[in-house]
Amino acid sequence: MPMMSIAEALRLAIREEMERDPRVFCIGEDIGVTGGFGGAFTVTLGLSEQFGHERVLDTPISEIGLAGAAVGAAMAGMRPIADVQYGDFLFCMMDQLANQAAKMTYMSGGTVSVPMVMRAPVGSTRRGSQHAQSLEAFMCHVPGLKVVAPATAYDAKGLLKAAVRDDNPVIVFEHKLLYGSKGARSEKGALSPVGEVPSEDYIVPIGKGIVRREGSDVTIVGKLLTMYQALAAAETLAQEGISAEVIDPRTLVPLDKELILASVRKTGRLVVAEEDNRTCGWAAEIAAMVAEEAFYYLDAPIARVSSIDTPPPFAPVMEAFYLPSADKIVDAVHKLMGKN
Amino acid sequence: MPMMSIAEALRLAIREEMERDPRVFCIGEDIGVTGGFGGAFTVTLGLSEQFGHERVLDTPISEIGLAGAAVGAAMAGMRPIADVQYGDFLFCMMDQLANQAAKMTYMSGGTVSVPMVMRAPVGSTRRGSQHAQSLEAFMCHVPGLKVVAPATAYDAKGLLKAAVRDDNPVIVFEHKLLYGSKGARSEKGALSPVGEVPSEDYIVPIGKGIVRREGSDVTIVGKLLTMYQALAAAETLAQEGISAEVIDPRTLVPLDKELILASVRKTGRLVVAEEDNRTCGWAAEIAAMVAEEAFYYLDAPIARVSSIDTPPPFAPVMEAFYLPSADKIVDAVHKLMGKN
Amino acid sequence: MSGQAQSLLDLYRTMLTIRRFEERANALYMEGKIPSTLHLYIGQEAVATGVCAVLKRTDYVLSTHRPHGHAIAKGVAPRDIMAELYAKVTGCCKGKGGSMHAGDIRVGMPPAVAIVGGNAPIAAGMALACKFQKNGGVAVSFFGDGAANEGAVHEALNMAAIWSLPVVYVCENNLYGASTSFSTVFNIANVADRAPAYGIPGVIVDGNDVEAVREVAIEACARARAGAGPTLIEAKTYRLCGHSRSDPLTYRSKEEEAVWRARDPLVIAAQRLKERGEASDADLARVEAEVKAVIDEAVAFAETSPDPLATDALKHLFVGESA
Amino acid sequence: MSGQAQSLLDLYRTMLTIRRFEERANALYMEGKIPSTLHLYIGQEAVATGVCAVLKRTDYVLSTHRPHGHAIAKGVAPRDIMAELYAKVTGCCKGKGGSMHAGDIRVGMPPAVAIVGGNAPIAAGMALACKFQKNGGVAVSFFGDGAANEGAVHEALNMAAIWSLPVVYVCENNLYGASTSFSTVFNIANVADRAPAYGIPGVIVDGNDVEAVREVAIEACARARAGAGPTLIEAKTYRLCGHSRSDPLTYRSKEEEAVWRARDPLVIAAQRLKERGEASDADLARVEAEVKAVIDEAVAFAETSPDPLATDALKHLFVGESA
Ligand SMILES: Cc1ncc(C[n+]2csc(CCOP(=O)(O)OP(=O)(O)O)c2C)c(N)n1
Ligand SMILES: Cc1ncc(C[n+]2csc(CCOP(=O)(O)OP(=O)(O)O)c2C)c(N)n1
Ligand SMILES: [Mg+2]
Ligand SMILES: [Mg+2]
Repeated sequence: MPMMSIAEALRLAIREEMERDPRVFCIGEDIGVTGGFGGAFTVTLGLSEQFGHERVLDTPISEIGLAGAAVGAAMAGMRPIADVQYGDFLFCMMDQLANQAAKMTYMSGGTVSVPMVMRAPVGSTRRGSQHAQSLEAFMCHVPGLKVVAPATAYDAKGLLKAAVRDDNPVIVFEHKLLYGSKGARSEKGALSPVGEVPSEDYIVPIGKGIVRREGSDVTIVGKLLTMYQALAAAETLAQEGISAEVIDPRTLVPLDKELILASVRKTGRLVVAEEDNRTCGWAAEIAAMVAEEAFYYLDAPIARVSSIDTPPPFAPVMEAFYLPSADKIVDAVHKLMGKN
Repeated sequence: MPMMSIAEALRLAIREEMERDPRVFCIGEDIGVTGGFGGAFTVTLGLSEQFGHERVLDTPISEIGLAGAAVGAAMAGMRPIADVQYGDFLFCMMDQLANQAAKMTYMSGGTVSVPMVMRAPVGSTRRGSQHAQSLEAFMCHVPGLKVVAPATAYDAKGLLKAAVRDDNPVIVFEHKLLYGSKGARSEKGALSPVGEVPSEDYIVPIGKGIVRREGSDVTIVGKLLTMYQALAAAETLAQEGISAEVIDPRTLVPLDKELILASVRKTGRLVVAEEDNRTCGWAAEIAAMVAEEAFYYLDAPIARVSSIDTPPPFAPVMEAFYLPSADKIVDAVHKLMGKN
Repeated sequence: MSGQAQSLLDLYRTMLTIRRFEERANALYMEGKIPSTLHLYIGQEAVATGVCAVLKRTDYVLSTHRPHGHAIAKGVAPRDIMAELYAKVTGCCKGKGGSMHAGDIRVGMPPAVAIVGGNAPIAAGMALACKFQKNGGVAVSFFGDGAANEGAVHEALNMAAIWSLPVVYVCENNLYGASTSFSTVFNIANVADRAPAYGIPGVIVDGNDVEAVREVAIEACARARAGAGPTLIEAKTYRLCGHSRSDPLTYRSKEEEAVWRARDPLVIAAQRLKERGEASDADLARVEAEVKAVIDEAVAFAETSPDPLATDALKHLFVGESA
Repeated sequence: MSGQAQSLLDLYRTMLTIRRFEERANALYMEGKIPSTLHLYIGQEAVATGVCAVLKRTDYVLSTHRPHGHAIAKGVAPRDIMAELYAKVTGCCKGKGGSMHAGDIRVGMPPAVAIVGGNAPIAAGMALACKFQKNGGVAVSFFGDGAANEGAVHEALNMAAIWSLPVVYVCENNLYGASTSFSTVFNIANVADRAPAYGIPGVIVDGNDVEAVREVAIEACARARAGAGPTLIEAKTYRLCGHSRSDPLTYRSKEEEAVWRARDPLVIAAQRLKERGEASDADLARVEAEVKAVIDEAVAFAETSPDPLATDALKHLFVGESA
């Protein structure tokens, strides 16, 4: 089976969907320019050569416009894959996503569909406060949007294809340090989780999480980069004799609640790790859900490991303090287990 | 002591602050037009007559522009009180609030301040999906913003004055059904909680919650309209012999955590009621915080009573199903107490 | 209500349908029958009617917080709109939308967008789809003078221009955005003066003259369908009613209102019909009666329709299923 | 670096300081000394220099993701900017901002706004404050050709126009927004052609001629200070470097680059200085040496400055205390 980076897997998914379905097209800033970057993280590199500039459509720097164009095109029978260069700029298009894309189907009594995809890179990579945020919670809080967050190359291809085929608006969060983008667009400190990606057509169903590592003492839920931090933490913990189960929800909305609940019922302890800011973050939702639905199985408080409640700072030393990490997850587990 | 509606108390607070401090001015859509509405809910009615159209500045319908103008004016030494007609339109100005207002101080290493206020009416009032949302969680999730939510006339005056004097950006959420606006702008089904408002200068400090009713069996946290629903629920519960403590946080960021924790330590049970959608809502944060910091005091799961996870529907019968209510809070308490 | 071969009497009938619908809706609102707020289209009927007369059923219309007129002109059944105002399950949005989101995609009109300016980029997107699908379709975005100052409109006009999209932007300049008068928020005389900023034609038309509106719409749609790109039409008009429910209208002068009332689009059309001998007073009375029957029936339908179930609130969050 | 009495040699020195700063920053980035990405200002020095030469220290400058040139021209100490690039606690943002947010409010420059177009309404707000305070102050918003298509810029230009705010909008049209060329995203020849849409003057200037830039800035600032409102200046220029770190520049032609390289603003200014007899080769060499000393010192300062503490991340979320 071919080995691929996430950027490559996403590109392959887009290519296959565009070949399969003439309604699918890409729209975004700097995604198809000849001699250009292929988007901020190379995902669309080469696609305009294959499909032409109409189907890999470069927009002006107009986030409201590009989001709205995707909404409208989707409503009129197309399947746009839109792209925001950095997740932070979703704020510029929030009205189109939260008030329009998410509500059209509902407001129409189910007669209008908005089958659009919006891809958004997240994560802090030493670019300062406005190019580093993780906006998962904002999007998960908008009813009418589906939200996915692939952390492996296999899932990246499968979830993006599922998103394109879904009849509803789907936000795809991608982590900058997981792309494995090459060349000029590569990132310092990136993880590059190259993985096996089948060449044949497959989807990863929206709404299904996965157990990345089995364990019995504590459940650690992590997504995107924090999933890898959770795995690293589990490894460290294993050496101490603590058995951690690591869950990657993969889809954030609709959430695979049962997978998380079943794990917590087994382990009795929960740590939720995410890169987003702590207050009102996505981890709060997981914690609240478990505190409501699996309370009697809990042996310890629910811990959240998130970014601190500040904007992302620039200096690496402060950025590291700001961000979650495997060590911080280990510490949180220690606390729950009564160690320190 | 004079009795006032919240709209009147807010107006008085603005008037007093504008009289006290020449840096204070109002900016928004339709707020000062002669013969106009005084904002969507009459709060600024009459102020342009007193202070002139420069200090009660009507803007074009340009939410990015009006928010940005407030940010810039605040950075340059003014104290704008900005106004969005419906909270739903905060999505149009999210970039200016989340990326600019909230981050300027931090990005400048503390050398720039943004002493602006943004007032936003929330709540579902039979206007359909785009004029009904509660955006508290979105704003609470942005580090660098303070967020207040006055539910009484006393607090409305005191918190708005505190917000104006704060050197940081403060979002003030106001509930449409609590204004008690009169005349053409009055609302069907409004509560109109008229209350005593001292004529002298006072502030309600940002960051301090309040116990609205003491109790020993269960803690109910409610804000804005749900605070009144919580009080009504407590009344019903009292008749059954269940003693509910009702907490009104008043400020959402920074949160008076200790007030809530102390109550939960006493009662052992927690219900959080809010009008916002459930998933990743503000109630999730309260639940997660308590599940982390007062876990061992809990006798029962933490329940959230929120709006369901859809856009606000128009038809009153569906809207009622969508929204929280005193009855739903009573039901939630019954469940926690093992009744049904 | 579409097709290019409509007589002035046909256009008059549409305008009258809108007028009587709005008047009745207002009366019903006063009686407490309609749970929502209402933004009425009284006085602006010639704009929606003139433009939509040029459109095919499959063309798209994007509307605003003031959508009843556009909806009727585009062919949404008055009964379905009225039932929606009544919050009935038979409404054009099944009671989910309400007045501000009236629309029916079966006649090319998605739910109206009540975020001022918000429909402009969506219209560009629908036009982009038409271009992709090479189906000759056109999208029309109606928006107000106030909306023209929204960033969304700017971004959309530019995208439409550079891609030569088959879209027509129709700004209904009724001189006010809520209580705010045009001259206080524009430093220019006409919204159409912004068209050169995008390299597209800007056309000013008497928005109270339905035939004049149709004329410019014919040209703009032809341009659009020919692949020559968007047009910005500014229709000068006036709302002969409040901004929304119970607006005391104290922010504008009675003199100004009187001037515009004298230019009522229905009066203009009726006079012209008679002058040209295309309709007699009896003909007009017959149309009036026919329209009344339509509105009566719409109200009866709304009155007798069932409410949605409370739990219908859970439905229609998503459509279809993935894969 | 401000005050209106600067000689061309003074302007040249500022431009050279920017150029050498950027070249050194780039070299240091390549060595791995700078943890961030970099958007360099090489080729556009005449714009920042010509405009800021007209400004007082108390006037405001709002910048972009490409802020080093604006910062140096406005008077932020090169050492403080360099230390910021190094993520040191002595940096102009105490290591919190980084390259894209360079600024120093003590000289009227808040942290640069890296959201394209996002500074335009903030500049309007700062100008509004100047108007309130009647302090004669002006705010300048620098933005790119790409930014002109953002809704934020549209809303801001209109507000500035209707309120006659003392603000100058300076669009640096360097023909590209990242890899996207001007002609693919504009249906018009000049960004300044949009000024009439707001009823304000639009001025086109050779952005590589520092004196020409200063000339139009003098007029625009005078207008602003006189209460006559904003001006939209379009400075035609070119970046003689990549968009950001390690841009292979494969989206533009070598011929085009060569044309613009021949119009390097530093070369133009140097030639003119010599032609006019205002500076000899020896004078220029002396300036070069002086600038080198400034940059050397800046690098030494950055190199020897301490890192912030990790826990400094917790500081500066809020300022002051509520009353
Ligand atoms: C983004 C946004 N801002 C403000 C409003 C509140 N609002 C509703 S209608 C209206 C006036 C709109 O004026 P205009 O665009 O001229 O349309 P008209 O009402 O005259 O038809 C306003 C301010 C809104 N719905 N959306
Ligand atoms: C709102 C927003 N969209 C996209 C970007 C990504 N981005 C950074 S710089 C840039 C190009 C800006 O072009 P222009 O305004 O012409 O300025 P220049 O880089 O040429 O100085 C883009 C697209 C951004 N920072 N902000
Ligand atoms: Mg209007
Ligand atoms: Mg540029």
